[in-house]
Amino acid sequence: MAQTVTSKKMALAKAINESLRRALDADPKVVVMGEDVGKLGGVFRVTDGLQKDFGESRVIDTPLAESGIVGTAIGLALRGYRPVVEIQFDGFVFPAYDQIVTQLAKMHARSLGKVKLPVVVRIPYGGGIGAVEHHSESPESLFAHVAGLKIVSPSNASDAYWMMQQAIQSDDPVIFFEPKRRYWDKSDVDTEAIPGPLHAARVVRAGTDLTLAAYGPMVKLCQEVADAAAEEGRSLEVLDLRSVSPIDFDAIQASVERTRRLVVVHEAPVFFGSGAEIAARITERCFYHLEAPVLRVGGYHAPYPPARLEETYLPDLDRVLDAVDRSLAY
Amino acid sequence: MAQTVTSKKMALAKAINESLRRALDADPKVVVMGEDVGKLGGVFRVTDGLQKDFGESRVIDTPLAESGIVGTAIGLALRGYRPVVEIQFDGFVFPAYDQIVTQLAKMHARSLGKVKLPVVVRIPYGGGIGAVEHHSESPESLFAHVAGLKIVSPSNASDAYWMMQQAIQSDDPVIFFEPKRRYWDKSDVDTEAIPGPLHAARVVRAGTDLTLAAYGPMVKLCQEVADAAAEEGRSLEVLDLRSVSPIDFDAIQASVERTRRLVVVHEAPVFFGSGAEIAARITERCFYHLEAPVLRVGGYHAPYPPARLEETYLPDLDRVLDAVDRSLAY
Amino acid sequence: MTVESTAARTSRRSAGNKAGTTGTKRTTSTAKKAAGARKSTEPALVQLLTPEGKRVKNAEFDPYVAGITAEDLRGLYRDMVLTRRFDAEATSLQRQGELGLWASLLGQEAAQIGSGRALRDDDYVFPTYREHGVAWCRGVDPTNLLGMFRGVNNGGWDPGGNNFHLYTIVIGSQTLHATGYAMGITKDGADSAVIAYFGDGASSQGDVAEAFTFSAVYNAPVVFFCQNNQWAISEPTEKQSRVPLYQRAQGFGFPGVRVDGNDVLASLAVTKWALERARAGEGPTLVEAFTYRMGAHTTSDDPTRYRHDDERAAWEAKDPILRLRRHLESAHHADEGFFAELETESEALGKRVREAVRAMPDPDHFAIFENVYADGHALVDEERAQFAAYQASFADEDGGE
Amino acid sequence: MTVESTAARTSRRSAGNKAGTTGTKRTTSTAKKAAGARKSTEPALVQLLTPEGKRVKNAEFDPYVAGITAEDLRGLYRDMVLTRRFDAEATSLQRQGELGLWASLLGQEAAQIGSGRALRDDDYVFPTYREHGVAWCRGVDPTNLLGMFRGVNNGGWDPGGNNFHLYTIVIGSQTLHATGYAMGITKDGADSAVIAYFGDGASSQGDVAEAFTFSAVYNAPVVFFCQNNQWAISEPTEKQSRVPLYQRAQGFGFPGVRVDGNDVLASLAVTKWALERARAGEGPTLVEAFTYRMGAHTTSDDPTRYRHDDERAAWEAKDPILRLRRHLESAHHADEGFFAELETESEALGKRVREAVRAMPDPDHFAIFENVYADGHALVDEERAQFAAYQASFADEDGGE
Ligand SMILES: Cc1ncc(C[n+]2csc(CCOP(=O)(O)OP(=O)(O)O)c2C)c(N)n1
Ligand SMILES: Cc1ncc(C[n+]2csc(CCOP(=O)(O)OP(=O)(O)O)c2C)c(N)n1
Ligand SMILES: [Mg+2]
Ligand SMILES: [Mg+2]
Repeated sequence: MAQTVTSKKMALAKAINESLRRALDADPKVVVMGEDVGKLGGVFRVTDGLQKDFGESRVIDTPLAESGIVGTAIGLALRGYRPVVEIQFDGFVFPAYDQIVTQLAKMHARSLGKVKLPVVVRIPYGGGIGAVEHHSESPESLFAHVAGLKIVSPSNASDAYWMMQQAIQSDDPVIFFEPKRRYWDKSDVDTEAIPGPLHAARVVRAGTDLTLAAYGPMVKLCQEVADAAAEEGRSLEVLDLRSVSPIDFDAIQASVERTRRLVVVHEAPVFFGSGAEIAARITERCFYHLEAPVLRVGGYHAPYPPARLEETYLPDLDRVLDAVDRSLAY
Repeated sequence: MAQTVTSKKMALAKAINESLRRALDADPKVVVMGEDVGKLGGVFRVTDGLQKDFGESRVIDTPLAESGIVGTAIGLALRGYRPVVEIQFDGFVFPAYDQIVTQLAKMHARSLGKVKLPVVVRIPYGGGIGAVEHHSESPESLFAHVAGLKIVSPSNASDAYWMMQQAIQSDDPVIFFEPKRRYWDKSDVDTEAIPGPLHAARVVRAGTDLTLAAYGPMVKLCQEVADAAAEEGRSLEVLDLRSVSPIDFDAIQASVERTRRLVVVHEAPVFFGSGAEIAARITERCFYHLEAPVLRVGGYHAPYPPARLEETYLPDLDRVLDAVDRSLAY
Repeated sequence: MTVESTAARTSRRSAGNKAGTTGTKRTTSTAKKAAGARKSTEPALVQLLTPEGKRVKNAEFDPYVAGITAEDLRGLYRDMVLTRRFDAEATSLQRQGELGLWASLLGQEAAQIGSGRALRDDDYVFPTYREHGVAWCRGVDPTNLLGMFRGVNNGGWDPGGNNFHLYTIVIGSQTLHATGYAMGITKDGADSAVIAYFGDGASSQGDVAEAFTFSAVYNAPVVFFCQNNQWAISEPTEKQSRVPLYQRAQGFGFPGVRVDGNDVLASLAVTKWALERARAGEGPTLVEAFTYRMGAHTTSDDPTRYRHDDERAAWEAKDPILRLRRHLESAHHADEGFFAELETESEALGKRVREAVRAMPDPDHFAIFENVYADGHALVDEERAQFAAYQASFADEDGGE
Repeated sequence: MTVESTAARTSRRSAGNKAGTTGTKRTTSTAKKAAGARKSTEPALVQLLTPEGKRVKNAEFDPYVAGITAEDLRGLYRDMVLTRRFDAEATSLQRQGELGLWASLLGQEAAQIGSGRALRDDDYVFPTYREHGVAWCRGVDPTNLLGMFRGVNNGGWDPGGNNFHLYTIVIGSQTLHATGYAMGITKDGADSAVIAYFGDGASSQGDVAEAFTFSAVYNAPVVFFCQNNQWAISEPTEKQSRVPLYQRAQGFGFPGVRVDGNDVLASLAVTKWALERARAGEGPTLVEAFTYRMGAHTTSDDPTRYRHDDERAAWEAKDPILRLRRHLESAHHADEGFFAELETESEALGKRVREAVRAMPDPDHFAIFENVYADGHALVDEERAQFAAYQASFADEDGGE
């Protein structure tokens, strides 16, 4: 189908900005809050211009206290608001961890469904931008283990736009992990499209020999891997999981039943990472289909290293290809 | 070998108490701190009598602020102390999560090894005691994903005694998960023994048909399962993992290479739980040995339920046997 | 339940506030002076009723109870007595094994009923786990409070029903929710207020300080009501602060007041003052209600390990209920009939609570999977289905035998 | 590096304190009065040198710089100039791509050198990420500070070497470490003290409040040194507090003082006062150094988006270095030779830093696996071995071709 006129090329960060703008426009109960989200427009400019257009009461610069930000967002949600909270960087979400895990995640169950907390927690995450300590982490596993939270991560501008719309509309708390190294990557966004389900994976490239599953920043890498592998005559399927809680196991299973091999790629450390959960469950579901164990490519069991070592630490073309080779060697 | 005279039967809680006493006695740098650990001796009496004997400067009742407790323990460690911190219940560790994850875990690496933080964080954990919300959780996965921490959990009094000795002697931060429902279980403790390595698993019952792997409170359950299975003519091997970071994969692998089947049992939710990591890695290591996928028995993806539902939520004899049956049916 | 708090029986208004607006005309400057007055190092304790039941004058706070009638006073008395009765019943239900745990409010009735009756219907309450008296004032069915202590739910009443949030066990957390809720009130342009309860122990939590910061910066209409009952389980207040807790507020830029928390009238007056500051756009206030936890921390606790009986005895002389009774009697505001009737009502309440708890059904197994999410979650669905199949396998087995 | 701070060149003692003990005889009551004096709502700013370089009397704090000599003053001046030079070099190295990021201290030299020179060798410093001037006073090799900004390590100097802890990026965290360290000093019976730096923005973090609570309860010898540089990235201080920050301390039971953070003499005096309180067993103190972040938050920041140039211009008139220079000149404490020599030294420092940074090697790949644990960890060993094999496979490939 030809591209409609409603489609525009934009950077991922800009897509989120537009999506927030649309949500603020559509629903007076939506508020954006966080450190430096106002005049500055956030350190990544994701909230650029929003305070100017919607005022200080809708786009709120908060004191520098992450527990306070999430805790007051919960209170605002109890009053009927739909707060979209920005955590400035992945490594600074931990002061808010208690409020997220013991309050935000559990309030709906605790109240037997009487209280809904439609709070979105935006977290720019991941490495590859040459930053200092605490600015490059991928803590999604630390939230996925916690029931009551939904966790998503877009890999491109269009998903960023639409998944943000859906996250804000969700009556559940959503942790929205934004792949900060892809903030400046541009792609088409159709602002009139009808988006698919928020938690459904998508086959971004069909293939027959092996499935690569990834989300957020690693999807692009996996596409590059598939390109490289194609040159060697190997047909890799690339799945963009899009959601880490829930995980679309049906889609992975369907793919693996065809390709019989699976490599999961994420920036987060492998140990207790999402690859572990995917490997365990897919092995259970596809025990007789798998020709090789599910392999995982991710961070090492080490603190995220200083910038000059991050290329070594992060999954890259070679490391993923190596895993592909190892899988195919079974 | 006959039991030596140095061996005494004691409850698991008492064994920790004795171990702390020994450490306080042996090293003036050891301090015990937490909420109500002084006069009261802790809500589980694990620190009973210690303040009386070692004074308020060694056994410290702290303000009610978990981040403060761990944060000041870090400072004390920087000054040369070896703090043993008590978090009153599993669900209350989260206010300290930031200090644990961003400071305690990373200081050694950050300083390129110049700073050591020999801090032990004791957390009574797990359910089965009919408690109210936040008092029955098993958050070990949320720490295992974080490099820089070591995580152990004893299943019996003797291990509790010796693993606490070793945890205090360790120059790394150790999160010491105490199986609170087993606090009152008695077994022999030989206070003159020479303990094995802190992070080594132990075969607590040899078997040939399937391996059950567990730690902390679930070891006893697995032994009961093995008993029950034995009556049906099935020989189950039970592994007490003892350590969740690192995990003794060599021991699991050795066992699975013999039994060809593995079921992992823990109270924590299955999703992103330790079972996932074990399943993923053991499947990779033992791909051609496994006759069945690694199965996991644990909590559901739901907040820990109110007490009257915890028997349904927690792994029990029937649920583990069901998993054993399913595994053997492959 | 047919039991009703006095507020519920009397058309839901603040006690001592006939028109529902008395005192709103109070000038800002007076209020500020009242706050400023608490700066001396010797804590000034606001007291309107002495332990002997004598009404003492207080220029700052008398106006807030100026409209109070004998009927109001009897209502406050009734609420305290019924709350204490309910609390005692819960303690005994715990001993009988009907509850897994109980956190008694014994001794804190005046702080809770006084502050609870200061509220308007459209105000919102964020309690800890011990505010049974406040819940009573809000018209929350007392049986509802027992669900979590029995272990059948983790709260489960509808917070929106009575503007009374669920009990929060993680200490201090709710002060931030209260602040956020209050920020929402400001955004809505409403003139209601929020009250957040917390304990002396909780005052040390970072969350409480952050709540102070946010509420001050956004000038949120919230009253922080700290019941300093002298103990945080086994730790005396000296383990939390070396100065009186009400002074904490000043450094965040809002006033703090210490009130006699065993004096229901003073608790009412000071809370009304603070609430009116909030409504008038003057932002947050910290009220420290100086009171005493007469019982154990919870039924699991053994206070003999860490405190002396003398202390309790000294506080018994300041009992909140006794004190108001003395006042009612000496002022001839209540006759024997009133007390006798209340005694009967009290027993009836106990009986009804007892029966309701015993009749409280265990939750269905499948409740584990309910309400984890509002919009559903594939994994929960999968686990629910697996559990159902697992459960059914027993039925099959049983049927097959 | 051969560069040395003035303290290092002059046998490591506090500036203005010949015997290393001046002022310790100060009575507690005077100290308390000094603290008590800051209670008025108009913030009292302690200033000893006006922006014009005029020395003004201050009865409370003059004694703390009573022994100061012309040489000391020149030393303070030298430290400020060299720190600023170092800072400028780092900024320019960032522009040249040698550093990934730089957090400039421009404008905050007086607060840092003043407080840094107040310390004794056995005192311990917990900095944020901006205390390059304090590091300088402690004798930390400036090149060491650049490692984390270049991206070759996350700190990496030995904190024990100069009693100067690693930079802490998670704001506020280090105030608790400082408090714990200070608690350890008390346990050791030592009379040294701890100083914890943090920013106006960080003052909102719960951790800082908990540090206040712990230090007050345990009466820990710690000075909380808040550099209020008016901005937390794009947020002005009003977003953190509606009252001056130094007032925060009072509610926790210890004194707070606001000092002119662009006045090195006042910063020195007030910090010495606070440190001596700590040594004398009087517990914690909060010092708010009122100063200004002249540059961007970091080299990644663009302050034109949120603040006006006028503001900066106004603060330029209060420049800490200019001010002391005027004083030195008018008091004839320094001649042209001194300034000229310093200029040369300054350029040499810049050159040496530049060369050292450019020569700084990238870390070895295997550094990722080093120091994760002190006692080793099986998984790290496994991953290191796998990585080594993986690396070797490239060598094999290359070799095989
Ligand atoms: C974050 C957290 N830490 C620890 C606990 C365990 N705990 C429950 S109540 C309590 C004491 C609270 O004392 P206080 O705030 O004075 O309230 P009180 O019980 O006296 O009403 C403690 C330590 C908790 N509930 N939450
Ligand atoms: C917990 C945490 N949240 C957010 C950040 C991101 N951040 C880095 S510096 C900064 C501003 C700090 O301002 P202030 O405390 O005033 O110190 P200054 O930078 O002005 O010296 C922020 C928000 C952080 N480092 N840590
Ligand atoms: Mg208390
Ligand atoms: Mg600042």
